[in-house]
Amino acid sequence: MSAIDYKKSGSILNPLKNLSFFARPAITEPLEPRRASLRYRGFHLNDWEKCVGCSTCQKVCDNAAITMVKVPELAEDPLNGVRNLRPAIDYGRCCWCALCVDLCPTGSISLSREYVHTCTDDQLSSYFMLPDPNGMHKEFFGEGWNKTAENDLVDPQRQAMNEMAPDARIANFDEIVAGYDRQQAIIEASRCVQCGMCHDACPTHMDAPEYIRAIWQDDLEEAVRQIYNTNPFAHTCGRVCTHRCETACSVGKRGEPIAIRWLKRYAVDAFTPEQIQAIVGTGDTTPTGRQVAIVGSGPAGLTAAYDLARLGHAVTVFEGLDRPGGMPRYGIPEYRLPYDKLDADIAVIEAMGVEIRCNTWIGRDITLDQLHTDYDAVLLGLGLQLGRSTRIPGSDHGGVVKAVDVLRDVTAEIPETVPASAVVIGGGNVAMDAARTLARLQRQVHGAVRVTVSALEDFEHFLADPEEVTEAREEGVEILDSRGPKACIVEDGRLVGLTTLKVLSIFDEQQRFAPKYDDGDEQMHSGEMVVEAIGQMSDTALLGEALTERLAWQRGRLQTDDDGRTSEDWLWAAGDMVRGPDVVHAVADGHRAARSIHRALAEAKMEERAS
Amino acid sequence: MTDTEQFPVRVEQPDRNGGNIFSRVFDELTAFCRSRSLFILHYCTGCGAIELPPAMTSRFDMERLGISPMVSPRQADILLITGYVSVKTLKRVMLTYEQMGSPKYVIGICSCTVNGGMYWQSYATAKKLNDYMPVDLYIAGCMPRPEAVITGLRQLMDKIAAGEANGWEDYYRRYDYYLGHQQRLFGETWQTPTDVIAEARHYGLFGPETLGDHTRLLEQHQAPLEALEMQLGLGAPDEVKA
Amino acid sequence: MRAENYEARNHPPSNEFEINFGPNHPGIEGNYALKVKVHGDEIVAARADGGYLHRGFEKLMEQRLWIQNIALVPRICVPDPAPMEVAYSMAVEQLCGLEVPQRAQWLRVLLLELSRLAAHLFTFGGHAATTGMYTPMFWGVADRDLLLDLFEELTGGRVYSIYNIPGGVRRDIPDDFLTRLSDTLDYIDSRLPDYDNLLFTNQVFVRRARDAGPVSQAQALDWGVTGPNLRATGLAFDVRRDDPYLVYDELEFDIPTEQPGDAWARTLVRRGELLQSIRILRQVIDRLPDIGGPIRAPIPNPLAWNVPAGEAYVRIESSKGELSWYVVSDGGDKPYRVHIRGPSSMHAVQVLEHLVTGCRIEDVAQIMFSLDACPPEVDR
Amino acid sequence: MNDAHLPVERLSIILGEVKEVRVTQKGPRRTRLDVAADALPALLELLKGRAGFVHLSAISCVDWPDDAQFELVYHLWSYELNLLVSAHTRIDRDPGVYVSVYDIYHPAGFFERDIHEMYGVFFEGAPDMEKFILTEWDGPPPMRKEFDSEGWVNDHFDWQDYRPDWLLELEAQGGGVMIPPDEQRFSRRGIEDNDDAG
Repeated sequence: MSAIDYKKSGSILNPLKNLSFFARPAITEPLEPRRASLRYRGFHLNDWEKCVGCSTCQKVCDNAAITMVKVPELAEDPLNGVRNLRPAIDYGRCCWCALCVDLCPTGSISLSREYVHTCTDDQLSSYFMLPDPNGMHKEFFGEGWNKTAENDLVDPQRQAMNEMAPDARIANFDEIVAGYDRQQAIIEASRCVQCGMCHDACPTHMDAPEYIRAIWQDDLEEAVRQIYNTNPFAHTCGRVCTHRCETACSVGKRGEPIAIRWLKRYAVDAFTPEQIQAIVGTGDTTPTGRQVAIVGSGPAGLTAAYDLARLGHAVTVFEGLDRPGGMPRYGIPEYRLPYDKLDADIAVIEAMGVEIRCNTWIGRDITLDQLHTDYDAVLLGLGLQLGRSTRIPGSDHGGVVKAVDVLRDVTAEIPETVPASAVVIGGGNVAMDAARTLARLQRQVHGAVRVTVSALEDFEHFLADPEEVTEAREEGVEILDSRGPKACIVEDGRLVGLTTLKVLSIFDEQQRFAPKYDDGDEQMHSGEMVVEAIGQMSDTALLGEALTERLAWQRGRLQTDDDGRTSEDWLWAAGDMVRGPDVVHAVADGHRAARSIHRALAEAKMEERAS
Repeated sequence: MTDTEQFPVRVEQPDRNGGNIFSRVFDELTAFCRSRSLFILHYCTGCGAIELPPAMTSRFDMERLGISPMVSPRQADILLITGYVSVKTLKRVMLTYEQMGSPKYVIGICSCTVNGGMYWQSYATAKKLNDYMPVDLYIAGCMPRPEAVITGLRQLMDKIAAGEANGWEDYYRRYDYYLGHQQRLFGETWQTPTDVIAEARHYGLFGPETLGDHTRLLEQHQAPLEALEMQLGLGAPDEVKA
Repeated sequence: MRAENYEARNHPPSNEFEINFGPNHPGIEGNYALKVKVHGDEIVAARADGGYLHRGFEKLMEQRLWIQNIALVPRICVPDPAPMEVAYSMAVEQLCGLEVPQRAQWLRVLLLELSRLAAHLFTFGGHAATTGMYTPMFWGVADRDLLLDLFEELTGGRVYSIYNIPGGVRRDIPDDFLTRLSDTLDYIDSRLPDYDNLLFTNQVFVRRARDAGPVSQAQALDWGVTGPNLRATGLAFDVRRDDPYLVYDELEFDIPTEQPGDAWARTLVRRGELLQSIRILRQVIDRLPDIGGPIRAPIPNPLAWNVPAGEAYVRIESSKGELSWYVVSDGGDKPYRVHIRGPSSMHAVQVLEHLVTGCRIEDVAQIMFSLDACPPEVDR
Repeated sequence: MNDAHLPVERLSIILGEVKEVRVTQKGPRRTRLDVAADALPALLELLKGRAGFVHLSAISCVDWPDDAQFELVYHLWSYELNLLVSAHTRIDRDPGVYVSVYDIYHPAGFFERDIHEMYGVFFEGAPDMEKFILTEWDGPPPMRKEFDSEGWVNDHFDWQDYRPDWLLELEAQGGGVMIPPDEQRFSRRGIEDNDDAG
């Protein structure tokens, strides 16, 4: 095996053969430090433009070497998931493993090729360093270990959601999205880095990191408990929320954000309303003897009802229509939000002791003054149930309808003739809802879809969610962008369609709404029905003229203070009528109003006791 | 027997600001010469020691700076704490440090000597070296490369030449502080064979903080010392033979 | 100085002395101590004293996430850190049922063999230095440094590569790395005659090392001696061949053995292994470009990673011998129990105590180095 | 070494002679045996004598405080069969006494000594139960689950209080340390929960 027989050929003179080394050049390196290799793990660099302060590096640091430091000069933007925190590294702990680099969701941290730092005892504070793009000693040695596709430990792919194929869903109102199964949900939940950006961005500040963690640990009861801390419309929000959380999600900075909405849905779908009620309890059930009237059983009204009931107040909700639920029931199509899921939310709320009186119109069956007299506080949660009109020529024809009315009639099962062709004006989600609802009805009645959507905006600035557009197209809806409505064409008293013009610009130089059209590019879209989906407003007739006069208004919206209290001390308002259309904003508003009402009632009680 | 008069160790403290020109020139010459001939104590206290052989040998060759390893603490100038020190090692390091002749310099390399490093959760390692002895220079890294070690040593040489590396004086001046931390870790009966207080007097470094509660505790527990752990439990190896 | 400490001690009325050999001693490998009783120059009893490098790794690992431990594990054995990383990663992969991509396995072999090469060069040097010959040490360390340059280029760290993570490796090889590796191997190959002249055929060394600390094969088996030290007693056993892991079963290499198990034979085995490692690395250089695919199996988000409950016992041939890791998971995000069996925990304690007893004091250091006992591995 | 059977089969023949041992095949070269504490030494003797398991690779101890037990795992390797057998047994945590297998396997001396100082398990008949690593440690056996290393550390050591200039500047602007490292440690989650419960 050995080339030399060492035992025999050994000699005491052998080392002398190496005397030739005296003639060889020395291998000694110069005293100045060499350049480190291209992927060397030296001192940290942090690109402050990219860094969002999510503190994931801090969580993965095995030596607790990272402190998050607030840098006031940096901008904070919770809606886009940016904090003004930046990591500071303690080189008395760091081991240069570069896990912070591998796990950074934004890819802002990297390690440099700089490796020399010395200090005396009284300069020891220099071991605590706030990395910036310049390097530890303000001298850039080059980037060493950085984020590449190879060492990236952040999983950019979310779990695919099972959805019904277009031809399976087009002829019915079944829910399109199947929801996650257990394994998908756990994997999806495991992607979360628990930065809490979602919590900051959410209007109602849901404890998303906590319930995602609980879902990952397969502890769904805990997840439901965390969800109901801030949101009693869990089934609804789990389906139709505008998920600002996902916009802010730090994993979404480079990849797909965590499917927070689907995870919420997965957690609450695992339980019946009775089970949920058992999990969340009924709060403090000692009656306070106070009575609160809430007008409107939408998310804002019922959220406030839920909170107030859990605080021991007697809550009565007045709803004009047949069923409670408000806009989520009458404005959102069933294929996005099945009614039984909304019923589940309402059942949990009712189980807290909330009384809901349907078919009770304020102003018809009972007056607002009556409520003012009978109750200690009144909350208006009216919603935006009136559609706005384009007021173009021909729009007063009977065949021109509002999208909200179409949707409400479908929910209320009011029989109506389904037009064989229809044109929808508008490019928002309501327009998509109306178009897709009509498409389904057309498929059921006529067997073919002929719906055209004409939107003002171009596709780059489209208002509706991209997935809505995609799905609508899959279902046979034709979507045209940059088309401004000119006139509804009526021939022989019969509506035959809509003419539109090419949009040149929507806003003027002052960013005011003033669309400009190209008169040479006119198109005619034939339709027996024209649906206007260009915005909604609130039906405030019930307030009466005197009260309307006393209250403050801005652009048709009721003005309240931050907590939803109007200038009348007995009257609060919440939800879409104050904030504009969004379920989760309405929920947040409901919480705020409930807190304010509770505080006011408690103060009133104190005053009573004092007097 | 702690009558220190029998040990002729008194050195005159150089007055850096005053004195006549000859003594100043002499002091500077001493400092220069001192910085050009440094011996590092050959004691691998932790994992950073693995980068010392490269630093000593041909490739990075610290001997060109006049620095080379020394086996005995008595002749060594630099105590290089190469990373974490376990509590058990720290006792030996303290013994060694006190036995080194002044002036002596301590270099803490790696993260662990500063704030616990990787082993900050470990029950077995000491966290902040400067609690137990004055440290003249830190070199960052886990572990620092030989180049960084050599850069650090060059800086130490500059400091010595400039008369700034005086951490060792602090040990005498604030002995009570360092002893307190040692006692906190090793127990209040902790003793070393070196009479630091007497040495402090002799170096003219005895200050108001040399004595304190902890040195009182030291005297209280003073007993004829046994050197550390000299008992052999010789059961097992005999059986090995059999 | 307290005068009483320097008075003559009351030693037994004989010429037997108890002395501390270490921890601060140039002849000891690392920070370790032997307490020996000498009779003249002869050691009559010895007792190992460890714990100077104890950091409580097994406890620390129980307190850290699975991913966080990859930074911790290479620290367990400083001169030869790569096997620790690989063994830990393999254990986690076993627990999770992760399939490691082929390319990652080859890259791991590359890393392991480079590390073995570096460790052996270091040990030669150490062994030579303990016999009073410093040139091989200077050369060995300098040549090892060329390998460290390769480590730095491949992994971003000179010594602690932190290159493996459960599922694979963190980075692929940089451009032209294999060429530079090949050049370095050629250089080390060309240095072997120099080492032979200086060390292996140098009668000064041969005479010192022969018959120092002999272990017979029966004793070796009895004492749990593994690795090169076992092969120096004539038993051709190597975990890489007999309990294969990674892609070692696809590689051709011999298992060098020697007789009769003394310090000389042990060092010769290491020289043989050096050649075999170079041979393996050359095969890796040939084959690696043809092996495509990913370098890492996808792993969950490390912050939310529960490893299924179970246990794994992983054995690896490190440069010092059989390294094994016993990892228990209770299904949590941290290891429940990690037990590291470093080869040196046998060599540096019972075997060393046994071998130095009866030898002369000047041989203690070379016996320890020839066993390649690595104290941090014992103390953990 | 002429082997009529596959190694695993040969092992199973031997194990067939031992009562009350549960055999689990964990891999081509890994076999797990579960055996009662009193039967273990005899099993090891048999494995060493009849199946060539001469190499004791390691003895691992696992603490299961919830079951009030220690699990001892003896990892044996056979140079003949190229097979690893892990013999598991459980002993009561209190008093934590077991018999030494030093007579059968000499490497056990080190492992038993290690387990003794790390877990406080006493091995009767072991030649040497003195401390080796923790000679100067007077706390509880540190590897036991109830020993909180981090708590001990915080009781015994101080941490650096860094005051770098940039931090002072940020504090003057109203910024500064927002999340100290300890607050967000994932590895600490479970432990804090327990503290709350207790």
